[in-house]
Amino acid sequence: MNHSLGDVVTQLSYLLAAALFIFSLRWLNRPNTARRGVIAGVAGMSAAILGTLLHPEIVASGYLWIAGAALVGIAVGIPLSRVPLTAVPQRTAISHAFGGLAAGLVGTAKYMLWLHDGSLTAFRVGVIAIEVILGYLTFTGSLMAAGKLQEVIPTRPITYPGQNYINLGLLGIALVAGIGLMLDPTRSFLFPVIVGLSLLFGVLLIIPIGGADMPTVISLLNSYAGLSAVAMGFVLENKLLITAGALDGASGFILSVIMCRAMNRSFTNVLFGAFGQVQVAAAVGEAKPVKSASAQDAADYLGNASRVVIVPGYGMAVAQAQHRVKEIYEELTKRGVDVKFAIHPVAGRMPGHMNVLLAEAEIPYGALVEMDEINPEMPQTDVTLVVGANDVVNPAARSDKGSPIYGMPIIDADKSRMVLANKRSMNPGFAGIDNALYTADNTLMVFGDAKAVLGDIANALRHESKAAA
Amino acid sequence: MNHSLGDVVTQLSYLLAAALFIFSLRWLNRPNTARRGVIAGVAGMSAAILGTLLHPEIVASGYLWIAGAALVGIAVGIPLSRVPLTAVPQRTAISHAFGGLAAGLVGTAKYMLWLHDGSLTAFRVGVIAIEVILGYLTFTGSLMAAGKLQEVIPTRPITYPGQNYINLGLLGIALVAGIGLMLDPTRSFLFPVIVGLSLLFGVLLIIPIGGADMPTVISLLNSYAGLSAVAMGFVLENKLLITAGALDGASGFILSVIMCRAMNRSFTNVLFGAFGQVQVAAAVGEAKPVKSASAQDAADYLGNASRVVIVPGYGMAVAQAQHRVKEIYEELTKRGVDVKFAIHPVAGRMPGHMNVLLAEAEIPYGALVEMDEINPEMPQTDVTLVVGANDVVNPAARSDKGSPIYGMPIIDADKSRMVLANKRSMNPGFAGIDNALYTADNTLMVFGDAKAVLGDIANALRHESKAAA
Amino acid sequence: MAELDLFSMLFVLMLSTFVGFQVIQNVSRLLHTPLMSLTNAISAIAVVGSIIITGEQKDTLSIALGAVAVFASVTNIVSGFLITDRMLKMFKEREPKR
Amino acid sequence: MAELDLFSMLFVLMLSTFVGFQVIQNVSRLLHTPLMSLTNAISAIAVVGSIIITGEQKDTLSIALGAVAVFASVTNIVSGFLITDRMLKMFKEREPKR
Ligand SMILES: NC(=O)c1ccc[n+]([C@@H]2O[C@H](COP(=O)([O-])OP(=O)(O)OC[C@H]3O[C@@H](n4cnc5c(N)ncnc54)[C@H](OP(=O)(O)O)[C@@H]3O)[C@@H](O)[C@H]2O)c1
Ligand SMILES: NC(=O)c1ccc[n+]([C@@H]2O[C@H](COP(=O)([O-])OP(=O)(O)OC[C@H]3O[C@@H](n4cnc5c(N)ncnc54)[C@H](OP(=O)(O)O)[C@@H]3O)[C@@H](O)[C@H]2O)c1
Repeated sequence: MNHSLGDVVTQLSYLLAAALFIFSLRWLNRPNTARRGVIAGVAGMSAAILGTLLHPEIVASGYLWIAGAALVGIAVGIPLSRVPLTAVPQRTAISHAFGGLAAGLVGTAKYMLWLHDGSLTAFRVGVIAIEVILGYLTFTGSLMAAGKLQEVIPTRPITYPGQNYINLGLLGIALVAGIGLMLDPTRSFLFPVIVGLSLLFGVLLIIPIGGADMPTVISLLNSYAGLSAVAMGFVLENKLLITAGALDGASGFILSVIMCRAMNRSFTNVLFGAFGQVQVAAAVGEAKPVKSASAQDAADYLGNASRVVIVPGYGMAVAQAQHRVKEIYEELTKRGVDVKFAIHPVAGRMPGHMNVLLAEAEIPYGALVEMDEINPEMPQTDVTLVVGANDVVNPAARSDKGSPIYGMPIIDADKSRMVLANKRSMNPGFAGIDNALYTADNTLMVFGDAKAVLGDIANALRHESKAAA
Repeated sequence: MNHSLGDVVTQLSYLLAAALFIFSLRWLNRPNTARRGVIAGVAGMSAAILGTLLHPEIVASGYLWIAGAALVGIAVGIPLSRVPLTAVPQRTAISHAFGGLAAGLVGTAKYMLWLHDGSLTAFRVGVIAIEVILGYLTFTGSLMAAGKLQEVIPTRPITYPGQNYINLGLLGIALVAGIGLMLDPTRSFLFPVIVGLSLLFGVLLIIPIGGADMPTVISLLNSYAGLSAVAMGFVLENKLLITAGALDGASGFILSVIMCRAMNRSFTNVLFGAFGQVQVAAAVGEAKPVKSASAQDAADYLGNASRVVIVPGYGMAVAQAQHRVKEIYEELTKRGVDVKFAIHPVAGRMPGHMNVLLAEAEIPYGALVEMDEINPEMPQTDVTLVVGANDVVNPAARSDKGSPIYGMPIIDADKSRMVLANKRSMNPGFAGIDNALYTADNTLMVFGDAKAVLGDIANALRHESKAAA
Repeated sequence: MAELDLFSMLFVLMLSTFVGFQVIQNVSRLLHTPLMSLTNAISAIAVVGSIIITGEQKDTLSIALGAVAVFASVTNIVSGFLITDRMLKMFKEREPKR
Repeated sequence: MAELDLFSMLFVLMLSTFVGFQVIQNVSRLLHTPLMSLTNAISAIAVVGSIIITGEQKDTLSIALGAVAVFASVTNIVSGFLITDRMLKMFKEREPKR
């Protein structure tokens, strides 16, 4: 089989695109080359799309349809890219859903087309089945995850006896149906069965998983989306799809592993552990007296300290308080106070969440210190300011064997000379458990919305320095 | 086209082999996983060979021939693996020659076979031409390099006017002949021309390069050998060959780049700079008085120092003196002297040469310090013991703009309080230039073969400590 | 042809997986959020399949499914790259201050 | 078929090159000498081609050339792996003392 010129160009554009995608991710390894990575990614995608549009089979009317669909996509995509950083996890989940959907639909269409012109082979059916199963379960699963993150669906895990067996059973049936279809591709009634079961499985897979585990689940779904792209590559015999899919799959897998490690949890525990059930139970702990302080007091303590560590958490993200944090950081550094930020690997709701927020507030990332480096310094720290962080500073993870987060490495805020903790109430964090840090003797609570409270602290500091001047 | 079962097994074995080769190199990144890497490599190679032997086209008598040739190969390979470590560069060069030869021969055979059954396409001729050119020039080039390293061929670069043009011209003709053959594969008279020119080019390529640059050249030939394997992969449509060849090519390329950097030289300078010509000229320098000392004196200086740095060089390798070095190291550490080894990236004759030798002598590699880390410590060093190192401690690299090694980063032995330099004479090192370090005021020469001299020093130290006890 | 190419595809898959793991492991923790959105955009390469299905205009069903797939993929491409760049801009500007 | 597979092969080459560079760059300086001999042995994979040429027994010339190629490759495989292991043994034993 000889290639037409157009075909050669297409193939070369795919080769180029694959290389550009790899460079794109390589350049992402350091902040100063990262944006070049985006450019490479865009270039690769453009090459791939242009190469595809050259495809001889595409007819004139086809271009209209493609253009139309693309325009709608652009119209939806732009607003989706403007979401606040706190909503990034939901956005990611939704785009996984779209990715899975696309894979599922293409697989479905391919099956139908090949069924009609009778060119279905066992191999083709097999890879289509894999593509469709992964695609559709990613679709519904990701939608569920997005719902739980947006809290439009109850975040609490919903469990019932034999749940895991039922889920695995469903998946099993889908696989069997797939095999049945491979043996005789014309048994077309099996195809809808596969589709339906996959969609259902995606939903049931997420139901028993608590909201706190959604980020991990998203990353896992990320790699499923990648794998479905790989499967599509096998269906369409397109190596670019295989490469891009594999890159995506690897990234999702690695990120979820990192998160599991940082939470000291196993995959199975995340997927089937129904983590977060304990919420009610745990919330009912005996009430130890809580000492609280005003923003003014907090400002005084901070102003007179020589070493301060700020521990940001999900609360800072919710309150969009990073800019107030910046103000405090500047006021204190002006006075020669040594201020560091302690970044826990799973602080917030996605990997690197805190880094993005603090970067947005233009805090130089030289000031951000990872958990392992900061912990040894905690005992020499005069004041630790906890901003909407909870689980990641919960001593129970070190001491209380019974706690669901036991063994998760934490930032040892409690070991510093004094702790100022800001949150709105004594409510638990995402893991849904009490935090002894807030009732510790060297802790003062500064209640209120992070943005407001930190704003007050920043102002108090500013006035003092004015007064001093 | 459907695959026979055997064919499927073959393909899978190739896939497995490729993966194993990658793991093999991955595991080589740390000493404690490195040997696993060798096992993976052997496993991969076995898988590939077994898979190939399943090939349906192989006839009974073929197996005999293969077995015979393999046995001879084993018979030659085992002794080749027993060479002393000093001869490793030559051995490497020879095996590149073998690799290139194999590629060239296979290409030749394929051309002949396809010529007869008339299945030559322009594409096939093209890739065969590339394979053959790279293969044969690697063959003769590597033999020349081995000869220069073994010093059976004059190591001095041999140059004549217009040399580079003539060489490139020859290569050009070979390429043109290749294109001519692509246009009409039956012009079989062109094939011997290509072969002949490639063989000749390999020789002429090395002639103008000085012995000191051979290691770099070897690594470059290493990547050529890899590329010829890649070309063979395109000829035989075998992806395993492409992968393995690319791995080899990358490694050769990276190592030669590292060497060039460490010598502050460019590729073009190495390939066409005729480095090392200056030998005679430079050797005739004015004679500044040389202070020399006995092994006994040396032992006293070392014994009374508190900080000692040992700088090993090619001389230690030639003299196989690493075990004596170990004895000195132990005697001194026994007395509480702090002893470090300064490892220059291009000390010796191949990358990592000194590391292997000192490892052989069971010196813990915690004691080996790289150039960049040790240099800041040199001024606080009481005694620097230079063992058969010359160019890598030649201050001219820092100061003398005229020197051929100017700009090459060196170990600042001359900055230490005192230098004890061991070599057999005042002869220059591989770069063929004088070394002001040996005539410096704070330097004492300890003449003689490294093994003998260091042995004496070790004994002297031993007796003293006995006396003390 | 499918079977013929199968092993090439397996080879590509194997190699891509190695590349993927090596490349991703080198991504700085600082950039894990942008990483998520970038891989997002890249995996929207499914657009290639969607375009062909839609473009062939074989039958109404495939056109409909294809068009939706194109829409979904393009959405991911656009939003993925834009949001990644938006986040990285923040880091980019920090670089000098570092 | 040659043309058909050409792009798969280019793809494999591209990916392998990436893998190669990433893997080799991570090899510790300490082990650069063993690295040279190990890649040596691996690139002797040319043995695959040599075996087929010899085994087909098409004509005297190809048999002769093939046999020599097999000999050359096997020599590299054997000596390459053996000498690498010999060198690494030395390092291996150092590990605990580190
Ligand atoms: N980052 C990841 O990749 C990732 C992945 C998986 C799971 N997780 C989980 O997410 C959690 C992250 O821990 P975290 O300490 O960062 O967050 P957290 O444990 O969820 O605690 C956040 C705290 O912020 C407070 N808060 C909420 N809104 C606030 C506002 N507007 N102003 C001030 N405070 C506010 C809440 O207390 P109030 O309601 O009293 O204000 C809450 O206790 C961990 O359990 C981790 O395992 C993270
Ligand atoms: N390592 C690499 O990868 C690599 C690659 C390319 C080039 N090179 C070149 O190789 C050179 C390496 O520098 P180097 O300082 O290690 O070696 P060197 O500059 O070649 O000097 C070695 C010295 O050892 C002495 N020597 C020889 N045999 C001896 C023996 N039996 N006992 C005592 N001393 C003996 C010689 O002096 P006497 O004859 O007076 O004894 C000679 O001056 C550099 O020029 C470098 O650029 C290395």
